[in-house]
Amino acid sequence: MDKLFELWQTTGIYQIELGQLIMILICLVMIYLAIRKGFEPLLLIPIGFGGILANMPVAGMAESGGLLYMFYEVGLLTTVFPLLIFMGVGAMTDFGPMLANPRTLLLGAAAQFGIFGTLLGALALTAWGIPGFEFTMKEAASIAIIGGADGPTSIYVTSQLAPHLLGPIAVAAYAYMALVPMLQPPIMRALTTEKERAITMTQLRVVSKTEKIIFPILLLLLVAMLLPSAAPLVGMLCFGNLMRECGVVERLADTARNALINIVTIALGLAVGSKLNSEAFLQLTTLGILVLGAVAFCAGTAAGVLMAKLMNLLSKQQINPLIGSAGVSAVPMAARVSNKLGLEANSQNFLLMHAMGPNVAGVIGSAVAAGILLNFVG
Amino acid sequence: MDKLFELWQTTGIYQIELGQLIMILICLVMIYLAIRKGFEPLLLIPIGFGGILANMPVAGMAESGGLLYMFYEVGLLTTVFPLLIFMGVGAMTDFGPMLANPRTLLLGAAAQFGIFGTLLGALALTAWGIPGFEFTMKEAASIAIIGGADGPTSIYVTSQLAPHLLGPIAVAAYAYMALVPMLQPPIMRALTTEKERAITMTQLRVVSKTEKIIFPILLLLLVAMLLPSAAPLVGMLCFGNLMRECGVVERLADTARNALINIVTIALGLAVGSKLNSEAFLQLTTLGILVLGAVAFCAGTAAGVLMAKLMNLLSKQQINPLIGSAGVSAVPMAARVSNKLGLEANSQNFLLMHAMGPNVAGVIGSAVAAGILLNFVG
Amino acid sequence: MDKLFELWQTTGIYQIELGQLIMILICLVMIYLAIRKGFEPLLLIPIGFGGILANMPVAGMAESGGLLYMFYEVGLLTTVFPLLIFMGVGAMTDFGPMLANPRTLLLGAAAQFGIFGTLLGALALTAWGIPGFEFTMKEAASIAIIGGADGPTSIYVTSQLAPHLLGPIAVAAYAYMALVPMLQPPIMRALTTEKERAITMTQLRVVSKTEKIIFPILLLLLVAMLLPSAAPLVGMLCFGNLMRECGVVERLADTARNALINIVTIALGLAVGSKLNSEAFLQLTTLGILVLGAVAFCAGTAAGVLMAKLMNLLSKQQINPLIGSAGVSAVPMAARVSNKLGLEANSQNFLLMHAMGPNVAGVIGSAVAAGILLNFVG
Amino acid sequence: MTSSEMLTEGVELMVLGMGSVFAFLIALVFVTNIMSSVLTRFFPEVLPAPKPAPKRAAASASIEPEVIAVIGAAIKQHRARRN
Amino acid sequence: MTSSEMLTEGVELMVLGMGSVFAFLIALVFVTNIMSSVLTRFFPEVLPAPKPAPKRAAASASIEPEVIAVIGAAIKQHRARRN
Amino acid sequence: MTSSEMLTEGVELMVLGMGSVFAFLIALVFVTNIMSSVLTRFFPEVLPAPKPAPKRAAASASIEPEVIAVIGAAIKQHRARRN
Ligand code: NA
Ligand code: NA
Ligand code: NA
Repeated sequence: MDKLFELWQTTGIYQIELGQLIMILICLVMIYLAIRKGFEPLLLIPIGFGGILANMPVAGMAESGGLLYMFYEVGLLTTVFPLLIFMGVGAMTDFGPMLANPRTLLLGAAAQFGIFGTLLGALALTAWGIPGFEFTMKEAASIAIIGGADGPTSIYVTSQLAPHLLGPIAVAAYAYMALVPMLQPPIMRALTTEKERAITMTQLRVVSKTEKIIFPILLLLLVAMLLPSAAPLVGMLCFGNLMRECGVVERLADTARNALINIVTIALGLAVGSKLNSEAFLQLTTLGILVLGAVAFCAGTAAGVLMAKLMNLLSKQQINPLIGSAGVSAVPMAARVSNKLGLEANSQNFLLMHAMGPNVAGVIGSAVAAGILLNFVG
Repeated sequence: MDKLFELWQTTGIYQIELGQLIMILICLVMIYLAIRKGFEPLLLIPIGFGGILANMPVAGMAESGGLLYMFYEVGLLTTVFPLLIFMGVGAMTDFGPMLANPRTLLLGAAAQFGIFGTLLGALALTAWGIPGFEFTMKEAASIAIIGGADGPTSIYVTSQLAPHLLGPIAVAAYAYMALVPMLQPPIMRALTTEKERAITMTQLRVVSKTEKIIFPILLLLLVAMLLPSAAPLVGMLCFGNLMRECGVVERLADTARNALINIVTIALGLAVGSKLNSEAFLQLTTLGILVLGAVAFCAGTAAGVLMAKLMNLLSKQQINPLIGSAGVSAVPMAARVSNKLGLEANSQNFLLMHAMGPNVAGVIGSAVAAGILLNFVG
Repeated sequence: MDKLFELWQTTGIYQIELGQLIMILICLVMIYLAIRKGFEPLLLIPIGFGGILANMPVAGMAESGGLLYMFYEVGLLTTVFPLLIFMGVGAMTDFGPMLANPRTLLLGAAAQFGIFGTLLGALALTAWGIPGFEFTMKEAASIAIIGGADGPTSIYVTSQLAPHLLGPIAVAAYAYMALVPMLQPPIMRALTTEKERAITMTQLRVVSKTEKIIFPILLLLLVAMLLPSAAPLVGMLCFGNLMRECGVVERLADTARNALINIVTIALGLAVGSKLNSEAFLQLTTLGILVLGAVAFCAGTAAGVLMAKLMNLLSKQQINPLIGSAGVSAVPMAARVSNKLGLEANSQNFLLMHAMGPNVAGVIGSAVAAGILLNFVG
Repeated sequence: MTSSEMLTEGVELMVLGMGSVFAFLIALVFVTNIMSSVLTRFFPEVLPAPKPAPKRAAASASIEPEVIAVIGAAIKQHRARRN
Repeated sequence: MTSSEMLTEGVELMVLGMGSVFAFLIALVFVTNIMSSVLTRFFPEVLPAPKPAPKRAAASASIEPEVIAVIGAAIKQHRARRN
Repeated sequence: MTSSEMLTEGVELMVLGMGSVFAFLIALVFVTNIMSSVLTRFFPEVLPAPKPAPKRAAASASIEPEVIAVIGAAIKQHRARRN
C-alpha cells in the first residue's frame, strides 16, 4: 500500500502545477498551428514538443542531466546550433537575384529599421513605466532582433544577451515569420498606390558562376574589415554559400543543407522548447515581447516599402515598392507576398525573383544588425 | 637493441591477457553470427567490433581519452544515444494497425510479464543463493528489462541502474531478439490448439491521418499524467512518430530515421562494445543473465499468447492467439513469426498486419515498464 | 561621438594586424587553388575558410568559446574527427585489387621510406643547425608523416605529438596530395626505362566476397597482436571496411561514407583552419616543413618505384614499376598517375586497377608507420 | 536486505508493475477509442476515393513494373560500374 | 540608468545602428558592383548557349513529363507498399 | 639531446621503423595469402555465373542507356525548376 501511495505521488496528476498545465496547452496550440496552418512547422513542431517535454513534472528533461538541458547547454548557449543553421541556410541560398541588382541591398538595410525602431520603443516604454514593458538594455536588444525576421539570428543574439527570454523570443520570432502573409499586405497596400503596385520590372541579367563564387568571400572580407562582431553569423552564412557555389564540394554542401541542418534543427528546437517554462513565459513581459515583435515586423515592412519609394524618387530606374517589404527577410515567404500583391495589381507582374534580392539582402542586413547590437550592448 | 626489446614489449602478443583473448573470440563469434545468421547485424556488428577494439592491449580505446570511452561517457551514460534511437524508431513506426484495433494494446501489456516475472525470478534465485545469481535490486531490474525485447530500452535502463552490466545485458538483449524465430514458435505451439491457430481475423479498418497525428500526442500526455518516469523514452518515441505522421516536417523525420539514427547506432554500438571487458563479462553472473534473459523472453511470449486466449474467452470478437506473442515487441521479427505460424495452420491466414498492433504496443509496454522500474528501483 | 569612435575601434580595419592580413591572403590563395585547380577541395576549402574566420580580428572564432575553437577542442585534440574520417575511408575503400595481388602490400611498405627518411633528414638538418630546421623529435615525427600522403593520418599524429604545428602540417599534407600529378611523374620517369613502363600486367583474379569480409578482421587482429599503437587508426579503417563489405549493414556503411564523413570533414576543416594563425604559420620553420614535406613525397615515390624494380629482380612474375609510386597512398590520385604514365608508354597498358593495390596498401602502410612513430616518440 | 525481504519486494514489484502496465495500457485503449470515435463522428475525414479511371490505371499498371525493373537495372548497372 | 538616459541611449543606438547597417550595405553594393564590372570586363564568362537541336528537345520534352509521372507513380506505389 | 645523439636516434628510428613496417606488411601478405588459399580450398564460393539469356540482356541493354538518359534529363530539369 505504501508503494501504491508512493506511485500515486509520482504521477503527473499529483505533481503537475498549474503553470506547467498552461504551458503544455500553449505548446499544443503551437503544434496545432504548425500542422494545420503551416506555421513554420520545421521549427515550431520541435519547439512545441520540446515545450511539452520540458513541462512534464518528474521527468526532468529540461533540468540538469536531462536531454533537453544537454542540447541547450551544449548547442545553444555555445551558439554552435544557430551558427550551423546559418551555414545550412548559406548552402541553400541563391544570391543570384541580389547580385543581378545589388541596389536591392538597400531595401534589406531599410527593413532593419524594424529592429532599431523597436529597440527604441522598448526602451521608451520601459522608461515611461508601462506595465509589461520592463526591459534592461540587453533584453530590449534581444526582443528588437525579432524584427529581423530571422529565427537563428534571434536565437543567436538572445542566447548571448538574455538567455532567460529565449523561449518567448524564439516563439515570437517564428510565429511572426509564419504570420508574414497576414501582417504585411495591409501595410504594403496602405503605403503604395495601385499604380506603384503595378510597376513591372525588367528581367534580371544572368549572373555568372564566378560572381556567385566570389560574392560570399567578398562579403566575409567586408564584414571582417568593418563589423567583425557580425563575423560569426555572416561568416558561417558565407561558408555555406561558398560550398554551394564553388561546385567542387557538392557533397559537403549537400550535407550542410540536408542531414546536418536537419539534425541541428531537431536539437535546436528541443533546446528552445526546454526554455518554455512557466516562470519565463507566463509573465506580463511575454505579452510585451509579443506586442513589440509585431511592431517590429510592421515597422520593418513599412521601412522597406518606403525605402523603395525613396529610391524611385532618386533614380529613374523604377522598382516596384512591393519588393521593399521583402527586405525583412522571412525567406521566402516575404518574397511570395510581394509576388502575390504584384499579381493582384497587374496579372503579368511577376515579382518573385525581383523580391528574392531584398529577401536575401534582409538576411545579411539582420545579421549585420545583430553584430551591431552585440557590439554595443553585449 | 634496447629499442627492439622495447618494441617487443609493446606488442599485443607480449601484453595480451587471457581474458582479452577470450573476449576477442566471443566478439568474433558475435560478428560471425551477425553476418552469416543475420543476428541483429545493425547493432551486433558495431558492438562486436567495439568489443574487439576495447580488448586490444596498449591501444586503450576503451580507457579514458579513447574514442570508445568518449562515446560511452558522452552518449551512453547521459542517455542521449538511446533516446535519439527511440526518436528514430518513432519516426519509423506506423501505429496504424494498433489504432485500428486498440485492444491489441492489452497483448503488449501482458507480454511485459516477461520483465516482472524475471525480476521476481532473479530476486528469488539470489535469495536462495544459487551460484551465478547474485544480483542487487538494481541489477535484477536491469536484467529483467531484457524481457522487453527492446534494445534501446534495455540500454537506457541499464545505463542508469547498473552500468557495469551494460555489456552482457545489451548483448543478451540483441541476441535474444535475433533468436525470436527460434525461441517463440515452440511456446506458441504448446499453448495453442491447431484450431485456434487457424482463426482468421477481419481486415483492419482504415485509420485516418488525423488519428495517427493525434495518437503520439495523446500517448505523451497520458504518460506525462500517469507515469512521468517513462516520459523521456516514450516522449522521444512520440516526437519521432509525430514528425513522421504530421506530414509537414518530412525532411526532419527522414533525417531522424536515416542519417541520425545510423550515426547514433554506430556510436552506440561502439560504446556498448567498450564495456565488453573480461572483468565484467567473464563472470558466472553473465551466465545467470543469459539464463534469465531467455526465461524473460519465453515468459513474455507465453503471457502474450495466454492473454489473447483470455480475451477470446471474454469477448466474442475472436483474435488469433498467435498474435499475442508479438506483444514482446522485437519489431518486426515477432510479428513475422506470428504470421508464419498462422500460415502453417491455414494457408489463407495472413496475420502480419494484425500482429503489428501488439508488436508496436509491446514497444510502448516495455517503455512503460522501464519507467516503472526506474521509478521504484532507481 | 564617443560611440562612433568606439565603433571605429572595433572595426577590423582598426584592429587587424599584419600577420592576420597575410594569413587571410594565404587562405584566399588556398581557396583559389582548391576551386580553380582542384587542389583537394573537400579539405582545403573548409581549412582555408576556417583560416580566414580564425584571422578576423575581434570575432574570436578561434579563441576560447568560439566555434572553431570548440571544434578543435572537442573533435581534433580528442582525435575523434580523424578517426571518424578513417572509418568513412574504410567504408569507401575496396581492398579487392590488393587482395587479388597481396605482394603489392610490399610496395605500400617501401613507400613509407618517405616518412622515415624525412624524419632522419629533419633530425640531421636540426643537428647541423640549418636555419628553418629546428625541430624537436616530436615535431620531426609529425612533419615526417606528411610523407604518408594521408591527410587524416597526418592530423591524427600531429594532434598528439605537436598540435602547435597542426596548421602548416595539415596544409602541407593536403597540398602535396594535390600536387601528386606534378611531383611524381618526373621521378617515375627518371627511375624507369621505357621498356619497364610498357610492361603489361595480367588481369587480376576475382576476389570472393568472403575474402573481402575476412580481410579487415584479419588486419585488425594482426595490428592488435603486433602493433597496438596503430590500432585506433587501423581499427576504425577496418570497422568502416567491414561495414562496407559484410553486406548486412548497408545503411550504416552508407551513412559512414556520406553524411557522417561529410559532417566531420566540415568540422575538421574548420578546426584545422583555426590553427592557421600567424604565430604558428609565419615562421621560418613553415618553410622547413614545406621543404621536408616535398622531400618526403619524392622519397616515398622513389622508394615505391625502386621496390617494384627489386621485386622484378627477385621474382619472375613481372610487375610494372610504375605502380610502385602508388604506394604512397594519396588515393586515388597516385593510382591515376601510374595509369597515365603506363598508357603513355603503351596505349594498351591499363594499370589503374593494378595500382589500386599498392594505393590502398599505402593507406595501411602509413597508418602502421604512424603507430610506430607514436610508439617510439609519443 | 534479507532474502525473505528481497522476495517480498520482488512479489510486490511484480504485482505493482504488471498492475501499472495494465492500468496504463487500458487507459490508453480507452483514450484511443474515445479519440477515434470523436474524430469519426465530429471530424469525418474524406478518405481518398479508390483510384478511378480504371483504363488509365490498367495502362499505368502494365507499364510501371517494367519501368521499375528498368530503373532498378539501371541503378544496379550504374553501381556495378562505380565499384 | 535613469529613464531619460535610457531614452537617449535608445536614440543614439538607433541612429548609430541604422547608420552602420546602411553604411555597411552601401559599401557592399559598391564592392559588389565593382566585382561584377571587373569580372565582366576582364574575365568574361562564356555563358552556356541556349539549348540547340530543337527537334530532339521537343521530342525529349514530349517524353519527359510522362516518364516523370511514371517514375513518380512508381515511387509512390513503392512507398505505399512499404508502409 | 646533443646533435650527434639526435642523428643516432634518427638512424635508429629509420631502421627500426622501416623494419617494423616491412615486418608487419610481410606478415600481412602471408596471412592474407593463407586466408585466400584456405578459403578457395575449403570454402569455395560459387561465383555468379555470367549473365545468361543474351537475348533479354541485349534487349535491356538497348533500352537502358536511353532510359538512364531520360531519367538524368528529368532530374536535371527538375533541379533546374527548383532553383
Ligand atoms: Na532580416
Ligand atoms: Na517490449
Ligand atoms: Na601512405
